[in-house]
Amino acid sequence: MFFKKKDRGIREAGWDRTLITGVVGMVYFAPVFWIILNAFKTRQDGLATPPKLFFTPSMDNFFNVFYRITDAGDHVATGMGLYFFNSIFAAGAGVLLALVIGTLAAYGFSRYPLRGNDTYLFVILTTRMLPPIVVIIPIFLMFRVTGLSGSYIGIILLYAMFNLAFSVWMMKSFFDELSTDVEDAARLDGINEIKVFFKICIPQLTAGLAATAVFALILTWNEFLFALLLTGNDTRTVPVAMARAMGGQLGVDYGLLSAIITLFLIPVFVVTYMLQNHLLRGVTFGTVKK
Amino acid sequence: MSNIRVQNLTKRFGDLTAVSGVDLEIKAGEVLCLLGPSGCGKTTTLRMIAGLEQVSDGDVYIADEKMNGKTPSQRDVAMVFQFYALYPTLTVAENMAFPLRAEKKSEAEINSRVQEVARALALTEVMERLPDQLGEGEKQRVAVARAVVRDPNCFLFDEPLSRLDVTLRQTMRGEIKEILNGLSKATVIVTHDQLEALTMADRIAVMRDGYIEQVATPHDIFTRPANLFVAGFIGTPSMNLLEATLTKFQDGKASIDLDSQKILIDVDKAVEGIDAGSQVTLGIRPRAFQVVDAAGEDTISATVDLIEPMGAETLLHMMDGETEMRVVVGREMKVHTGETLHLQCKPSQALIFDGNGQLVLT
Amino acid sequence: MSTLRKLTSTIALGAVVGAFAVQAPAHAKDITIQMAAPDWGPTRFMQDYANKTYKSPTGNNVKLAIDFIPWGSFYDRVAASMTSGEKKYQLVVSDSQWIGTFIEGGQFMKLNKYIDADAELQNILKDVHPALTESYGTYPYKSKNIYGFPQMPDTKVTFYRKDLFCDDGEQAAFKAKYSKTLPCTYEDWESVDWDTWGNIGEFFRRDAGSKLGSGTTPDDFYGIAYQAGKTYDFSSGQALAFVWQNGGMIWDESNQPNAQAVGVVNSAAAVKGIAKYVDLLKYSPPVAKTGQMGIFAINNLFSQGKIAAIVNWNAVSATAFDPKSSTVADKTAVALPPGTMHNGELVRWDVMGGQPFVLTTWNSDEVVKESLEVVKWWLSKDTQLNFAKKSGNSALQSVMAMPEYDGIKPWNRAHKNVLKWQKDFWHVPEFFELLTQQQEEFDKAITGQSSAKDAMDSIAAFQQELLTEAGRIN
Amino acid sequence: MSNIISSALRGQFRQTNEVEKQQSTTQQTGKVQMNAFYKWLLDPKRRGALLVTPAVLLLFVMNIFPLMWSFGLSFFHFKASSMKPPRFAGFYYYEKVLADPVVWDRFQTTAAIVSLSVLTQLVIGSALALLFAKKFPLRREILMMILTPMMLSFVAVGVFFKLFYEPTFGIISQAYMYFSGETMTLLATKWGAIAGIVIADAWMWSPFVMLLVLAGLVSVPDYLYEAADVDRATPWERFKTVTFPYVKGLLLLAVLFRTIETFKLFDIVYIITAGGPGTSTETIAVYVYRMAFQFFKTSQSSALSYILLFVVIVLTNLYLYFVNQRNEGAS
Repeated sequence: MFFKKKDRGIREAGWDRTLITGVVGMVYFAPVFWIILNAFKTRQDGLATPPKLFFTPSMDNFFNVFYRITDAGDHVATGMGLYFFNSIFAAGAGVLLALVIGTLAAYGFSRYPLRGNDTYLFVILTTRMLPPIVVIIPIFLMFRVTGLSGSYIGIILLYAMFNLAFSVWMMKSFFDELSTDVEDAARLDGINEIKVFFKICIPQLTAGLAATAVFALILTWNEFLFALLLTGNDTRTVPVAMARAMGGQLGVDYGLLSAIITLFLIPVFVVTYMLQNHLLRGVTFGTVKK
Repeated sequence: MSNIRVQNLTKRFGDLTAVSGVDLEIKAGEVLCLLGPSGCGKTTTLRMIAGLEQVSDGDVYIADEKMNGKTPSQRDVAMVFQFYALYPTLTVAENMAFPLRAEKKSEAEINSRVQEVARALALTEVMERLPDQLGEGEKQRVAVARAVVRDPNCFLFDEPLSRLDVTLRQTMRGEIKEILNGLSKATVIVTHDQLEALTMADRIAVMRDGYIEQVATPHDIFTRPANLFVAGFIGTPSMNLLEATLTKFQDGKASIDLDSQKILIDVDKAVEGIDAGSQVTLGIRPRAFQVVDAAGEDTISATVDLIEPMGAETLLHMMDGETEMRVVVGREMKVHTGETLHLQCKPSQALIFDGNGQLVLT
Repeated sequence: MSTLRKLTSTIALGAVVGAFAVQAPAHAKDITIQMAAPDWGPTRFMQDYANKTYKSPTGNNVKLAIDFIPWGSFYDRVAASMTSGEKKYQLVVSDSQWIGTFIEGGQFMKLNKYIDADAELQNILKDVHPALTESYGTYPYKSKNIYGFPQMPDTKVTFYRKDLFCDDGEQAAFKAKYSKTLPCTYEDWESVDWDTWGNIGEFFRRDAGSKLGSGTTPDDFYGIAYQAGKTYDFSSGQALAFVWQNGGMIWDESNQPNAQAVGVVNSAAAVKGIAKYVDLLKYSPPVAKTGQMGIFAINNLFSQGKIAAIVNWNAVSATAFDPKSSTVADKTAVALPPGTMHNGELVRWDVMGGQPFVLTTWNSDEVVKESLEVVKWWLSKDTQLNFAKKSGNSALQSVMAMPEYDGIKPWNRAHKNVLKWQKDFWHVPEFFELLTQQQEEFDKAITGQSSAKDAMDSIAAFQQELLTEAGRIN
Repeated sequence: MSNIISSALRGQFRQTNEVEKQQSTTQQTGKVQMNAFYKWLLDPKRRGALLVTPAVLLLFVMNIFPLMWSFGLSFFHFKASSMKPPRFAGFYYYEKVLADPVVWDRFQTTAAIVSLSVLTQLVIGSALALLFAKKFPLRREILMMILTPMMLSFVAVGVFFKLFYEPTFGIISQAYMYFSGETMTLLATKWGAIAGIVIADAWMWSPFVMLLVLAGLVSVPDYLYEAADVDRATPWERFKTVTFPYVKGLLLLAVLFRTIETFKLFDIVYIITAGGPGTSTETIAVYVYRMAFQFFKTSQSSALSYILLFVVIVLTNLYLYFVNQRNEGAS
């Protein structure tokens, strides 16, 4: 009934497996490694032929992420620090909101099926099927009318919507796997419905919530189009600001772009690493039938 | 008064009627077992009493209070689930304390209470473990402990022992029975295991297809099953039910035509009311036979077909023409397959069911 | 719909009023002119220099606030702002070809009546190079309706490796092979036509390890490149020069609705020009075969020393002189781009680059007035000279005529001299459809999927149908 | 033992209990109207709807409303760039889109890219999952190396893969040159360009498939493998009868999600090939973008989008139907 590590099929393999996967992993990671390496290269080193693995690392690109040198030679902040904060805040809050609303809905869909439950679920899924460009103009217009344009709340609501379908689907499958007996037991033990949800269901779903959060975060972290059109100067996110490294006189400033990508990778990488165990357990727990 | 009463309890799922017009009354201190094959509606009945299912029809009274429309928590009942339904994220101690916390008892009160019950159920060693880290027997005891730690109106058990192995089951059966004895609460136990029902219940309600077939004490259920279903369902090996024709009734003895034999047998006086020549079913438990040396008018002759030693006793599968019979004899008796035995029914152990399958009884 | 519209416009109006709210009833008002601009040197200069020097002559406290949008997403952001009726900006930097869309959409403002009423503005416009005003500000193209002013003028010029072109050995070898002079000085380049350009391409094609100039080349080395990429206008920007120089024409929007596409666009001269354009790509680095040799690709190749000469936008290839990004910063020189001998004259018709900036329609008279003051400040001699000294090109003939001008930037002399040859392509709202299809067809020709003739026939047919449907061709 | 239990459980708590019960009844005198409303709202019959409401509200405001808006526009003559009011057009734009050979061409290109990319992701994702389905030292760390591509932005992946494919500077091209001695111009041909897109997209999203498949793999109970070993099953039989049934559901889910997402593939295509060479890699998403945002054919792009949505919904349902059929047939 309940997921138990010990009787599932993870068997031990030794260092030989480490070797094989290590090689595969390095090949797979190579493009990312190249990007990170590029962040420490000057433009000449970055475009050198044959490619340079060994070079004198330069921190200029990282400096340029945060500072711009004017014609007069002054250092002016690019606001990238704020954009990093914006990204973390908008994506974090959006994911959190989607998780809260999505989990409630998933609980509803799982425990109190409505007439035509599957249809509703499918409709929710279809919201992710349309190219976003189609809805961008009405949303843009709506944001302007409501004054949400350029505000944190607007982009957060949008990201919440963005992740809702995914959260509902994933969390519903987690709820479907949970034993309803435990909830019934709690009801009989005399606690109310709200507590059943928060004290009984949620603690059992931490793995599922973590997995959903990581997936949603990964899908939101790099969102570009909505952020481009709906954030203002003060609420701009990194993927939008990242475009600074593309175009302009150099075309793509590979070094600067790499530096931004590298820095921008760190938060989501750390979160994923921390929640990695949940990620796997969560997915398993949620979707595999006994 | 901590009693339970249900009237005309009915549950429909769409077109399917899972429970039809069940009437039951369980007095304080009484243990009622709902017994029946899987899918007979016994668990649904239990869940309606608990308030976990809405009733389609009928009323539920707990402690003489009408409970229709009340939430489970308002009904103040304790329930032990088939899969225990322990809170997987809480330790044993926290699991036990949970219902008390819900009642907003003081910490000191909760602690002493939990300790008391834990000691009683021999759980003190495992108080800090999570349910995942417990053996089946321990989980079961925790589930019981969580139910008895509070002081509810009544207790409900859903297949409480089904997940335990045989030895553990025997022990727990005794323990639960003792606990319940001490509590003077109305208790309903759902089970498909007749042994469980027979040993633990004050009364047994046998269910089939949503209907109650019979409600009676274990003794009565066993000795006087109300109909063919109950007769066949209760008892291991199950009762021999032989198709027969009643030819005559005189002096408390009935003359009965079996397939190829005639037999004169002690039966209930009420058989008098049945017309001679009627089709009836003769019910004799496998242990109600004794083997005699010679055929007589009160014996049935049958050939040993298969011998199953069961330890203290031996089960014989015997054939009388096309009719199969089960007979239990003492271990010491030596028989061979193919041997013909003469079976005499012990006094007043034969039951007659009428053409409608109902027990004929005064 | 209409209610909502009213509502939105009311709110927008409220926002505008709020933004320019009167601080005190006295004479000095706080006014902010919001400008949408791509994020790069020429616009950064505008902001920095405005912060330093701009003071409105009206006495109002006017601030120029530029919203810097990365180039990569500039169009999308501006398009969304314009089409949604955001009404956020008073000034917008725009590619010259986008203006028709937003003029017909009602977002960009016609300026003639303001110019007519303002002698100072008229004087400035007289000083602005006429090719710039024509390309940047007129709609329909070459009409008398003025909509915009130059923000960053740009032209294509030749960037070449003087260490190679002036190498004695190479000079001698080139002379021996083609009986022509390998152009070394600016003056040498004045007589280079596309055939010679092809010779250069063939001549400097060297395999890795071969001798090159005074040393050897470690990698494959190529002679020539110009833009030939599918993205945006990264082939039209060069290919149309070949059409014009060979006597071909594009659909003439100044002669609506009589001008035709079929028979004009795919005229023999135009096909000949495109065939030449495609043919010369054989001397370019292998990326040319993929249809991805855009303006940044050739710039990278040149800056990293993989190529002897390129024709490219001076605003982009200026980075070739920056030692931070270029390995050939001290070896690069600039000259005129090659031309075509046409009727005994070397013609250099080419596509105008750069961007104008325009005024929007939703502003009060006062804001319009202040916006025009900003324009005057921007096009003043002082600003333009400083602009030319930093990261931009001046639009004023008077600045370009200053004796010091040619020495300010390596490309100034060439830039100044090719300005008069610059033309623009369509300003009509169908621009993007015309461009996209043309780029697709050029790309097919570049990657060998079709011939120049087929490409031009397809382009002509498409334009004829599209423009007829739009009512621009009878 | 029984005595202890009984005496313990008969306990002295009863009194307190009854006191509390009385209190709870006295508390029920409150604002009757509010209580009635709460009662109505919190009726178990409405609980499902109540729980779903916030999600539906958010979806409605942020998604359904704009969808309806653009759906409505597809029946009107309207250009987003112009300030003219819309005029009713009926099904004009749907007819126009369906009669457009360009649309058909773009659909074929999209189908090719989607099927190739999803297939590649499936193969690579499953292979990676098989490798990681056991415990071994440094598993967590090596797994992170595989997961990282998912965390990059489409734009970053597009820009750098374009650079990797660039014949002169690209590391892939240079490696090819090093081994074969020939110049690599991957993007010069239709199928080369499609391969370039598929490689980048599959590289980025195979980890997603891997995660789902891996989740299935680690959920196979050990005793099934043991039973298969006892029955002397070949590795293939073992995979077919033991492993695959556990992975199947998740694999199908992965196919569903990836297909839906790949249909929208835009940035990678737009950056790496810009739809070229010629129109070889112009996907439907790129076409919709051009139509909506560059040509400002608002109505037509909306109509096309809804036809696209319809196609995806039909495909998804066919797929789900097909999967269910198979499942029923199997069991």
